[in-house]
This record gives sequence, C-alpha cells and structure tokens, in this order.
Amino acid sequence: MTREPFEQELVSIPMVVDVPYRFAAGKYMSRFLIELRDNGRFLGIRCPSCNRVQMPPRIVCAACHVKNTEWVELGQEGTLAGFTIMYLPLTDPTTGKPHKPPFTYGSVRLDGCDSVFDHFVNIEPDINKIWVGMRMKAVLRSKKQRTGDLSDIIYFEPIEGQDKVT
Amino acid sequence: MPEEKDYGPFEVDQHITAHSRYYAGKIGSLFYTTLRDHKKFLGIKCETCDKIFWPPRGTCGRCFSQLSEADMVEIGPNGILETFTLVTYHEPVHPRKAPFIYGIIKLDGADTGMAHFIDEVAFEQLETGMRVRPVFEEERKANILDIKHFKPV
Amino acid sequence: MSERVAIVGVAQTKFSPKRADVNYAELAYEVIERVLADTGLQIEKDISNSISCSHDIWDGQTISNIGITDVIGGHLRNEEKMAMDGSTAVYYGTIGILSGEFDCTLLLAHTKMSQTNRNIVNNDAFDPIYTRMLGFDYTSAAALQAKRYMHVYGITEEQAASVVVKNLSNATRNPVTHNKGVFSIDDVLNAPIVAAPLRQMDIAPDTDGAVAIIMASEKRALEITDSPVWVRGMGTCYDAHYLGDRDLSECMALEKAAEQAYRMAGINNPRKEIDVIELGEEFSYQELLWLEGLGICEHGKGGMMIDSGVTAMDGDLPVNPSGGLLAGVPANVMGLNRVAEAALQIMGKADGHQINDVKTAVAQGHSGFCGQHHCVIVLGRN
Amino acid sequence: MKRNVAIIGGGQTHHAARRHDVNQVEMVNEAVRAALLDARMTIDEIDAVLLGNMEFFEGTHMTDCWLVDGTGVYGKPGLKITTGGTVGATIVCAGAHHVASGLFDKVLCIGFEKQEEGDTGAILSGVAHPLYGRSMAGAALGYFAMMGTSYMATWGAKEEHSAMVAVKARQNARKNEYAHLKLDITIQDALNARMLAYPIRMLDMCPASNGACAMILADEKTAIDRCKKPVWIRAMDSAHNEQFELDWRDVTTTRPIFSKVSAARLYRKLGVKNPVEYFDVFEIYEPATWAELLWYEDLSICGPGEGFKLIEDGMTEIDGPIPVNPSGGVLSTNCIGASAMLRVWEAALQIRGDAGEHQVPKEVRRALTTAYGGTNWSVLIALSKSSDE
Repeated sequence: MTREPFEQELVSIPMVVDVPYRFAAGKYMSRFLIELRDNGRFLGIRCPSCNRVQMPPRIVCAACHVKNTEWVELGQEGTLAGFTIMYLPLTDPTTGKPHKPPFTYGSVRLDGCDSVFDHFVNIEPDINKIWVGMRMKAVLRSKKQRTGDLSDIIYFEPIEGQDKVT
Repeated sequence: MPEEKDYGPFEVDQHITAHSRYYAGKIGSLFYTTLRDHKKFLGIKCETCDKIFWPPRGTCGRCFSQLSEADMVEIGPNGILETFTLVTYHEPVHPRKAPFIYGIIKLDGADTGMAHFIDEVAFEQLETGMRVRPVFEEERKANILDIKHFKPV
Repeated sequence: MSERVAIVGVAQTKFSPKRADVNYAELAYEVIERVLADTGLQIEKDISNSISCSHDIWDGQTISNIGITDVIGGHLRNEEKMAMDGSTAVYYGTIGILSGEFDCTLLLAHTKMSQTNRNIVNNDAFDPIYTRMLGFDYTSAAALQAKRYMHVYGITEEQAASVVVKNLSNATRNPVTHNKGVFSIDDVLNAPIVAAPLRQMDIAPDTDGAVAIIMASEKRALEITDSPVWVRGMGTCYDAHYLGDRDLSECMALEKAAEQAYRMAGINNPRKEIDVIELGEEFSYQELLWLEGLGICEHGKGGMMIDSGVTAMDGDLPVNPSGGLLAGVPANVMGLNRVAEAALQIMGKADGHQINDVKTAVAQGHSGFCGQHHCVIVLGRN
Repeated sequence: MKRNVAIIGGGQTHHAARRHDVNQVEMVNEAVRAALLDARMTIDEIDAVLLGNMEFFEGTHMTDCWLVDGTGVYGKPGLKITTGGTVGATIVCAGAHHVASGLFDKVLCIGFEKQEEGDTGAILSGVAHPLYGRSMAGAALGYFAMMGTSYMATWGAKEEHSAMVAVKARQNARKNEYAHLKLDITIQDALNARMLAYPIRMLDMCPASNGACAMILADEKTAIDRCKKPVWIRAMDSAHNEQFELDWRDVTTTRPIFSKVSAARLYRKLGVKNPVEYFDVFEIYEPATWAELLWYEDLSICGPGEGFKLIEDGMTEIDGPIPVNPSGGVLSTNCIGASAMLRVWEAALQIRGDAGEHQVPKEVRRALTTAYGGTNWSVLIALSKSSDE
C-alpha cells in the first residue's frame, strides 16, 4: 500500500448491533427440549426411509427428503467420536462470557443414534487421557434447575475404569 | 414411541449482539474532522456531472468518475427542507425520544440532501422549501450526531 | 427470450401475524411439501437446484440457508440464497434455466417477522457512516418518501387511504390473508399516526409465512402441467442508496426494471396490454407511486388511478386483487407472493379473487428502503 | 451451458488486516476499477452487476444497497446472492448463468469482506442453530481441530504435516503481492506457534482479512473481440450439506461427502479420468491446514489417507508436479466473501500466465478451483485456456 506523506486522522464509528429474537423451537425441537427438561430424556427421530436415527429431531431426513415421524428414546451413554482441547477463550454468545480455557469438548454418538452430539467433556485437558472410542455418559442438572436448554446437560464425563486401547 | 402429551409451542428469547466499527475512509474522515473541528460541511464535486454530492464519496455513482479529497468543497451550513416526517414510536435504535422529526435537507451548494433531525419547531409549522440551519453539539465526536439537528432559520 | 421458462407450481402458507408452533424450516416445509405434491415432482428425481430468499438478520441465524437446506433438498445438491426480495428468485431462477445448467428449479421465500423487531432489523440496512446512527427504519424513510411524493404531485392522504380500503377489501376474498375487512377512508384516516403522513393502516403488518414456486424449462414444463405460466419478461435495477441522493417522488429503478421487462415481453402499451398487476405496496402510497414507475400512468397521476376505479377488483386494470402486502405478507416473501398471486391469476386458480380471462400479469417486488432495488416479472398464458 | 462463458478480466485489492483508509464502498471500488482496467472496459459497458459477501458479517443488512456507488450498479440490473464462505464462487456461477442465458453479454461479479469492521466471533457463532449448539462458541476452530485429530488418528499423519501446509501457503504468499500473510516461516515456527485448539495452532488457521475481488465474465463473441487471453469456464458444480451432520471432520465416515460428490459430478461433466493429468494447477479453499490435505484426497489428486504424503513429498509445491494454491490460498488471505472468488481469479491468472512471481513454472492449460462454507458446502469450477477442451 502507498504511504501517505502525512498522517491523516482516520475516523471510525463504533456501533453495537443488538437484535432481539424470540425463537420458536418448532414442532420437533419443542418436544426434544421439553422432554430433556421434564424427564431428562434424549429423543431422536428415525427416518422412515433410510432408518437412520438423528438428534436433534428434525422435520425432514435430508438424505431421503421424507418427513420424519418416528420418535426414538436414546441412551444417556455414548461413544466419543471426536474431540479437541480448546485453548482460545471464545465468547459463548448465549451468556456473553467465554468458557475458561483450556477445556475439552467432544462429539459423542449416543447409544442408538447415528448422528453425533457436541458438548463439553469433563476431563483433564490432556490428550493422553482422552481418545476416540472412549465411552461417555451425560451429566444433567437437577430437574429443578433444568430450563429446556442444552445447558441442562452440564457435560459428558468418561465412564470409569476405561483404558486406552493402543 | 407414541405421542403422550401435547408439546405446546416452546419459545426462547435471545439476542445477537455484535460490536462493529466502521471506518469512514480518507474522504469520510476529512468530512467528519472538518465537521468536528470547524463546524463546517464538506461535499464532493464531480466535474463530469457538474454536481456536488453529500455525503462525500470516492466514486460518483452516476458517471463512475473517481473522486478524492481534492474534489471536496464546502457546502451549507444552511439549506432547504425537502421533506419531513413526525415519528411517534419508540425504538432502542433511536438516539432521541419520540415524538421527533426527521427531514431531508438540501444544503446550500449541494445537489443531494442530508437526512437528519429537525427540532425547535412545531411539526405543524414545517413546510417543504423552508430554510433551515444546523445546531451543533457542544462536544463533538466525529460522527453524524455532531449535528444536533436542523432548525428553521 | 429465445427459449421459454414457466412457473409450473405454486404453494403459499396461510399468512398469520405469528406462528409460534413452527420454526422457519418447518414453515418452509409446509409449502415445499405442498408444491411438490401438487406438481407430482420429487426432489431427487426432478428438481435440479433450489433458490431461497431470506436474510440472516431476519432469521436470527448466520448463513441462514443452513436452516432450510434439509427441507429444500439442498443436501449434496445445489442451493443458493438471494439476500433480497422474493421476486428476485424468479428472476435468477429463470436465468439459471435459460443458461442450460438447470431444467427444474424450486424457489422458496420465508420469514417470521414475529420473531424479531422489524425496525431494529431495518435500521441495519442504512449506511453505518452517515445515516444509521440517526435511528432510521423503513417506516420513517417511507414517510419521507410519502410526504415528498404528495408534495410534488399533490397526491392526497385520502388517495393513499383508498388504496388501503381497496386492498383490505380485496383481501376478504383471499383465504391466505390475515389483515382484511371492509373499511372506509375515514377508518384509515382516523388510525393513529405512526410516522406522518403514514398511519397504522397504511403500513403492511408483521407477518409470518412462506411461499414456494417451481419453475421449469419449456420441455419440462409441458411434461409437468397443462397450464404453465410463462415468464415473458423481467428486469431489475438499483437506485442510489442515500435518501438525499434519490428523487423520492419518482422511482427511477422501477422505471428501468419495467422497461427491461416490457422490452423482453414485447409490451408497448402496458396500460392496455396488462390484465392484472400484483405489486409490492409495503406502504399504501407505494401502490400509486409504483404504478407510475411501471408506466401504467404518467408521473404524478397515480392518485387518479385509484380515484377512477381502474385498479379496483372490477376495474379495467385490477391491482392487487389478492389484497397486496397490506393484507399481510412477510418481508422477503413479498415479491415471491406477488409472482405467486400473478401466476394464480393466469392459471385461473385465484379462488375468490380471480379476475376474468387474465392473459398477461405483472408482478413487482423491491428490496431496500423506499424501493432502492426493483424487480419486475411479466407472466403470460400460452 | 447454452453459451460459452469466459473470464475476460479481473482484479483484487491488496488484502490486509487493516484498511482504515477506505470504507467498504471504496474498498470494493478498488477491485472493481482494477477489473475494469484489466478488461479495458468502462462501467457503462457492463450489463449487470452481481455482489456477494457474508451477509451481516459487518453488521450491515443488505450491503448491496449501500455499496451501489462502489460496485457501479447504479441504474443497472443486479443481484445479491449469499451462500456463506462459498459465496465468491457462487457469484461466479451466477455470472456464468447470466451470460449463458443469452440475456447478458458482460457481467461484473464482486466478492468482498471487510472483516475488521464486524464482530466475526459473535456472528460466526450464530451459524449454529439458535437452540442447539450455539454455546459451543468457536465451532469453526473446534471443527477443524476435530478434523485434524481424526486425520492423524486414522492415517498416522503428524502435526508436522499440518505445519508443512502452513509453511507452503505463507511462502507462496510471499510471491503474491496481493496476499495478506506473507510470512517467511519454517516448519519449526508453525509447530511452535500458539495452540488454539489441539491440534490447530495459530499458523494452521486462516487470518481475518479485508479485501475484495472482482471479475468480468463475457460471452464468446465479446471475449474473442475484446480479450487477448480469455479464460473459459468449462464446468461448475455445487453441493450443500445437511444442517446438523458435519461428517467431513470424521475421515472414517462412510456417508457421501459433499466434496467427493461434487468432484465426481464435475469430472463426469468434463470426462475427467485422472484429475492430476487433466488439471495443471489447483486453487482450493482451505480455512485450515487439515482441510487442504482432505481436499487432495476428495479431489482424487491422491488416494484416501495419502494427502499428507503428497505434502511430505513436495508434490503440491509451487514448482511441484501438482501445484496447489500457488497464490498462498485462504491460509494467507481470508476476506471471506472474496476468498472463493480469489481462487477462481488466481486460477485464471495462472492460465493467462499473468500470475507474476507466483506463476507456476509449467504450462497451465486447465485449472480446478474449490470453495468451502456453510455446513460443509462447496462450489467447484473448472477453467481452461480453450473453450472446448
């Protein structure tokens, strides 16, 4: 870029864009969130055509383009399909505050489900202590504290007594 | 699983909050520092179209001529009221409380108008074509609100 | 156009002030499911690509076409989003088919205005350096346009109010509308002032809903339906951005868009050759101003169009027999709804608001405050 | 396509982390003027203008409307299309559709992003469903981190391989006057960079850039009359992916992947048997190092699990047999709305032989470009020196 002979003051205008929303969860997500809140259950949905079970439940199986109608209760346990240890304090937009780094989060395939679910993993941030294939279980808030939000799940934690298979 | 109960509409309140910062560029900066420091308005002249535009800009949208700080000329400070409205509702994005008046003012010498507040006059007394003059903020920060509003001359 | 492109199917939700029971993907699927069923088409087998119309800021989701990818059949297939009024989906869909890349295209427009605040959303459409801080939104900007238009051409508030009376009355015959009824000019003029001269009844209400359309190449269209609606002409054009840059009492961009569309359609005398118009009057005065832009009458004569009854349901050139936007159509969906209603008129499927023997219909949509971008579509029968 | 479409000109800004000297309108205008100059054309000759950027990234609703003076669309037909990170390539496709339709002869395509003006973090986290996964802030970073973990665990690749990609990109960028991150770094530098999300370090990710790219597309007659070195758009393909299933980050997945599906369709359209023989250069969209290795495999430049060997053997270096991203790629410059268009424009420059210092040292007749965005979306475009082969 060309340099200026003298430094001109360059003006900038700060602005906060703040847009409020009232999101309707919709027919499928409502039932999912209400069941999580009231009964601590995970619900998935099965595609009538390809039979895959997906969470969160959704109106259409994208692969088959057919309407989903069959609800499936999923396990509270699952298998770790991927993970990372976060060192960057990124802001959680739903709270406006960053999660304290380093922290671990992973993708868990709940028993009975074909899709994976991303959430925090309560484990020391050490790549030798976590591995793909590790068995996990969900830890929920007490019923009284649940609001029908994914934060009703505090985190996943490893089921005790596992050793890394090398 | 059979449908056991009615899962009525479930709604969740959220906000998307984003902190932006918009750079005015060299031409825009000169406009705003001149406004802040000297209470003067600058427009920009396109020689090809023989028109003076506000806000000043790097390209004439009409003929695509490239314009620069050298093409900036003083306009105003007074002007003519082209159109106006009385806003009666409240929104968080409003910098002043309703009811208030917006107008478009064609500053003297300029060929295009400036949208801003009109105040210190009853709405009923406003007329298209009326001459107006700017009222400046005491503390100016190099943004459009350095002009408090326009009022009839 | 060397080859022909047709609308072969149309589906609309019932428009409503608020749909708390569905998210926007489910809302969209209502019309996608129906338009596929009506035409007997399947995503995998028949639809070569899809185009949606909405805005991230309206949907409350960044890259919001993610939210409708599943329902529109975007998985592993082509899907694009027009961040503009719904009319542009028809425009771009036609171009895609003419290009030879696609032969059957699914169009969707959806928005839930109820989930956010239109004035905050629209404030962000104003340039951030010179205007946004002043707090403008589409209604206050439109008020400046209305006032200017009325001042320059002597258009009266009564004439604008007559548009409201006509359109809300037309809407009583259209089952998808929600804002309707038989009102008098006094009812409109006695409604509270929102931004002078605009009153509450002059402004299209917040609405949730979706529209889907399927378009096809000539060959495919003739296989799919006996009553294809042909796209005969189309045009788009941008005006300047800043309010003070534009002549608010005229609409240059609409004039140019209409000129392109009429040239393509071979229309020389729009007033005589068009049978019905569905246009985007987000605010009542816009119906009069847009008629001037569409070349239906001269500059400043929009008021006479409503006074003379020409644009009434039983007039010589009915305008917005559907009830128009004042009857309640969501932002972004507006233009696709205009095209859908125009197409229904040509198909003869406009139920209670059908105009007799429509051969040529014009639909118009716009994006940006005071109509900065216009899109005109001319539709015709075989 | 019903008519052949050629790229007859293009231009870009000098991409940078800071551009306080221009506003968005002026920055976009720089690229538009450069493209018009390159095509020896005036704005009056342009029939339509198409604009793309990441909607709302700069906190502005409908940037196309604000930017009219800069884009030159005042009084002209035009559209704004958005498809996330792929948008720059989508706009090129839209331009090609416009020209091929026969309704337009000369179309100006523009992609841009002025990332410094917006709140990229806040807006990016909004990509997630409002009620499902939004609190997992930084999903893009976490996403590519999981891809890296999965890739290493499955194929035995090491962090060094990621570092090799990071170095190649930045060393190539040093030869590209327009690139943002021109870094003289070594593999050791990349391995020592700050950890962001295991195994992704600072130098394994793309930067946040300000910049714009503009291209002019034309029909065959205009291209031959007006342009000495037209570059022809031979084929395009686009694939989006369903909302919640992010399979690309799991290299063991057996489900169809957007990138492979799209490449297979594009190769079928062109009759490509061996992409390494068919294409002379690749410009791919790699927001993170690991994505580059996956693109190698998904485009069939090599077999599954062989991507890291390709970089290890130097095959994809600027002077290697299969040059990938001689421009420095997205890892060196990421003005998101422009990034996918820059791939196409850089590939066109290679075919014209006008890439200057980063021109690959061999004859370039054909090039393949990719884009990446959304929840695993792609747009692939094949370019050629010839309109029919």
